[in-house]
Amino acid sequence: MDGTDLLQGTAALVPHLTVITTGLVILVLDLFLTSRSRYMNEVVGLIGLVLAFALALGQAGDPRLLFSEMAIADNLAVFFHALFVLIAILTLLMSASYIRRENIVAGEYYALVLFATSGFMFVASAADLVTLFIAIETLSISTYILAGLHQDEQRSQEAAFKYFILGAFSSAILLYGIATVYGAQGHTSLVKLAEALGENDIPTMLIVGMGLIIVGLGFKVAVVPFHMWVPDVYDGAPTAITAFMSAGPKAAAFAAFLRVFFQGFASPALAQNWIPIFVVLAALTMILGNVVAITQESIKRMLAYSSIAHAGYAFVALVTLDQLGAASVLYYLVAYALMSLGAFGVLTTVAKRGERHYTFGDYAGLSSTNPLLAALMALFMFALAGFPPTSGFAGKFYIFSAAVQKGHYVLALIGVLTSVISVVYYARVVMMMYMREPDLSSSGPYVSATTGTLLGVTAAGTLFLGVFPGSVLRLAEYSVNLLFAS
Amino acid sequence: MIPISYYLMVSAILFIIGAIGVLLRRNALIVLMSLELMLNAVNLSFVAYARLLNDMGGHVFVFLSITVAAAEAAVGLAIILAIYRAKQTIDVDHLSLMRY
Amino acid sequence: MEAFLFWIFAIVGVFCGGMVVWHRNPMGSAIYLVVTMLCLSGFYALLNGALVSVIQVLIYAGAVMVLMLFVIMMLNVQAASEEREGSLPVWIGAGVVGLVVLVKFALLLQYGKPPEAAEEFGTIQGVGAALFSTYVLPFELISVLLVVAVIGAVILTKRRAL
Amino acid sequence: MDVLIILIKAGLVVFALLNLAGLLTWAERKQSAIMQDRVGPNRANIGKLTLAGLLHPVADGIKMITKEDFIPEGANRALHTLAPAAALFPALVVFAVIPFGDTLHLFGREIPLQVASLNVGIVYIFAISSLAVYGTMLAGWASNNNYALLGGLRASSQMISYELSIGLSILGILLIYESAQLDVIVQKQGELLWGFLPKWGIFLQPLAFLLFLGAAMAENKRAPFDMPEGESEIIGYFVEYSSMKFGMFFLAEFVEIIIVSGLTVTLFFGGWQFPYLQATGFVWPFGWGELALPHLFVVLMQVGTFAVKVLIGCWILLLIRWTLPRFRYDQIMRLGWKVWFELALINLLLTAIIVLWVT
Repeated sequence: MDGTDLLQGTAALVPHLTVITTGLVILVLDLFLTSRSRYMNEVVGLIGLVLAFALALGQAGDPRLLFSEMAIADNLAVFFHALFVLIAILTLLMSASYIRRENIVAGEYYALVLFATSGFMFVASAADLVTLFIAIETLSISTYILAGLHQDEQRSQEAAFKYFILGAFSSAILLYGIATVYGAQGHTSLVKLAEALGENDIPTMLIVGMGLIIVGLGFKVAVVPFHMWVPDVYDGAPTAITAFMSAGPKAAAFAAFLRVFFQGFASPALAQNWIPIFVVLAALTMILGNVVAITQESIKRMLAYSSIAHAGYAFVALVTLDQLGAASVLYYLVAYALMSLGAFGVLTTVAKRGERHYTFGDYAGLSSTNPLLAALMALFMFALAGFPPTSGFAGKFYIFSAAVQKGHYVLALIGVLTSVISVVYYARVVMMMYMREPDLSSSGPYVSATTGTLLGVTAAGTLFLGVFPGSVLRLAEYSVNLLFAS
Repeated sequence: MIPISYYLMVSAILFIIGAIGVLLRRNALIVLMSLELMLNAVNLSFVAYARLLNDMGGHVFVFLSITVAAAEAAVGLAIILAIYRAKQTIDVDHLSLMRY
Repeated sequence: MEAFLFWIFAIVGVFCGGMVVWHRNPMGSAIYLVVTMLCLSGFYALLNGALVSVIQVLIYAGAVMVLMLFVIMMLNVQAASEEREGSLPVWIGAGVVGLVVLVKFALLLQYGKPPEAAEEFGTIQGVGAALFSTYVLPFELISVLLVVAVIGAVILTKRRAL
Repeated sequence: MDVLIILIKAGLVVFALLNLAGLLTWAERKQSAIMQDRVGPNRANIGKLTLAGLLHPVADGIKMITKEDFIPEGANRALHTLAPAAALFPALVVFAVIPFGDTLHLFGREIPLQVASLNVGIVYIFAISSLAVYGTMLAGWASNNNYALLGGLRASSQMISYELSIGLSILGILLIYESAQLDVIVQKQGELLWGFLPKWGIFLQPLAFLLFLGAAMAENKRAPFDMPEGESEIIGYFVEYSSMKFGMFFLAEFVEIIIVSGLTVTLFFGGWQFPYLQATGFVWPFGWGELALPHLFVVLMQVGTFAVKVLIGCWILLLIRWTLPRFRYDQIMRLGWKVWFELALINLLLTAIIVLWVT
């Protein structure tokens, strides 16, 4: 590895570095800000992220291996980078008024969001299990801290603790899996793994390692039965961070799944070992997530279970191991990120200061106190339930058709049935908002300009993706092309 | 010469012990220590495999994973301290959210 | 000699590892964990990993566990719980499950004796060359992780003026 | 046979360390007496024989062993007993990698005058000395005494803080001599700079020397850094110890003085190198000729040089201890984190740049 390699590698990682640098700048800048100039945090963060977005798009092109095959720059990475930066931008918009209201330290908060984002980006561009592990750890540790940042709330600290224990537990399992794969193969490169496993016999230890990796990553995606941390953590964390967690780390974990299983362990001999496992996991996740969500009294917890269920839908696409499946995962991640951030955005405004108002009752009569907000919430609920013409419908449509094409009829059937079940609890929110009388003793929710922007963008995105699904799907298909080139 | 399998067996035993500790213990500090035990066990695997393969990569992974473990320990202890200040207990059962 | 040391380390290490999980008092657990880590360091030395062996002592025993002891002392939690946490059947059940997994794993393991170690295997030079050429990206990436950990440790424990 | 030689060397080193530590207790009392215009210890005797108080360490030893070994109520017996051993052990084993002479050729064998030549020598020293903190922490915790606990916390946070500066200041040495093996480092210090100046660490890394010495004294917990257990005013972590357990803490402190001195000499003052003395004899600079010496004589001279340097180092440490007033605790921590640490970092950075530029 000589100087030019180093320079080329660094050039390909410029989007990541931009995000990291922005985080560091905010960290230092925050020390010099007074309470009146505090908005500079958001401004600097947005500038950095928009720059990173542009730079990330500029990386599109032929796949290149960087840093002695530790990282890869290809279109899949570009797609994910754009998604992650978008999620970070939306999170920033949501947080701007939120953290001021909840009295959360601003500089560190934004810096951690940005560092976590850089972790997501490194996951997407990892070409080696080691890079993947370090990147996952970076994003995990950032999110543990973010979950505990609401220092006036004990629940926040407890959420951080629970997240930390189970996250670290899963990291240890993931690392053990990586060690076993290393022992069986003699290296940890995902690229070489794919080549080496073409024809040869599969060593048993490799399958053991693969199983451990599934468990480790399964915790991060929160598929059933590795989901038990999600409800409590999502419930206790600051709402803006819950939104971030439901979109970012989840998408990053799916990026890891794509990299490891569609790129590394994709050979047919190996795939026949993991596809059945994935089928079972996906089915369990969809059933449990949707059924338990019905029983929830808090909308925040309901959305937590809904996020588990949606991970299940995306998981269905992973069992196909073909281009349409991979592309529909990407599409679904974008769609879900927008819906989820939008829904949580509404939650932050209705929750009011101190974050106490999460029950269904708090949404009674929202249509009369704030009709626009109610309409947006209804849109997000319909999108999450999968009604046309929203992105939720298109996403599920692609996923289930990909599953049917590969002969997974049962899985598709379970998906459709559970989607029908899910209408029950999403519709309950809408009914609350439109059918009940408001509690007039308290003032209506206050929507700040930044939160308004966020809601507008996410709603527009949800509708756009639903009406013109082809646009993003084509991009997604283009991005995953190379995984199936051979 | 001891076969590498023996080392891997010790590593697996320690890993399982650590996992049992994480799942069954209720004292937050001991849970954290069990986590460290698990990471240590993985490191032993890495070193054993590195010796088997005659490859320095394994040692580098140990390096990185030790750093990760140190970072995790620092953050974990900070969270435990914060919880202790608020509730005067580190018993996992006394935390309202903590029902596995 | 190697076999003798291996069995010493293995027995002491596994026993102390078990005590970490079994001991009632966090302080006791911590001391047992330190001993386990020293045993692992011994294993690394047996496996020609001179540098990792010393680093294991330096970072784990010398820094991480010291931090842990420090927190235990600061909280000064005396022998926390009087009765054993969790019921005995649960522990036995977990033990049996663990044992079954271990036996399965043992049957799969078929790695024999290691080859002769290469010239610079495990030395500072060997590890350093790998760390700063092939693995330079993960190594740099770790720095982000450390910054995050520092921020977290500071921000989570800081008492704020309300 | 090889094992036997190593055991003999290790035995000799431990023997020398423990005896020197005993002697140092006497030297410290005499030194303080001289500085304070007193007579110092002079009473212990066998008949008329007092040996200028040299019998006091012996008497102290007898006293320690015969005193009641007391464990306070409610203390953790096992850890209370473990703590002094945990304090003394690292101090004794650090010396294993310090070379006290060049290779000795005897009866056709090559005997390196060093217990163990480790490839990771310096890292080994970091590792072992980082274990020293367990002794203080355990002693403070296991005594079931709030003052001891606070003392233990003070001591351990001080030790942790200064450990960083020690490590960083030594890294400069590592960069310059391009090895972590202490025998190689000493070997390279025998080379000459500009033809006449020995390449000792102090000439190449003067700042690192000061930082190392200061931080090492703080590690050692003696005045001016004796906040953890300032004998006269502040109750420290081993307040609940008596008898030989106390003696072990006391001994560890004095062994650590020798360690600090030995490390300073090895890293910064050329170890066993006598200026211009090569393996064959003296080679004077500026082409002033040579003076051949027999091998055994050269080796003896090297070992003697090392011993003298270490003794001078110990003496200087004693002088410092009796000269400087004590820091306040917040001053110690501020100095450690806000001055020492930064200076060490800057030193390392500058060294790295210069080394890169020169090569």
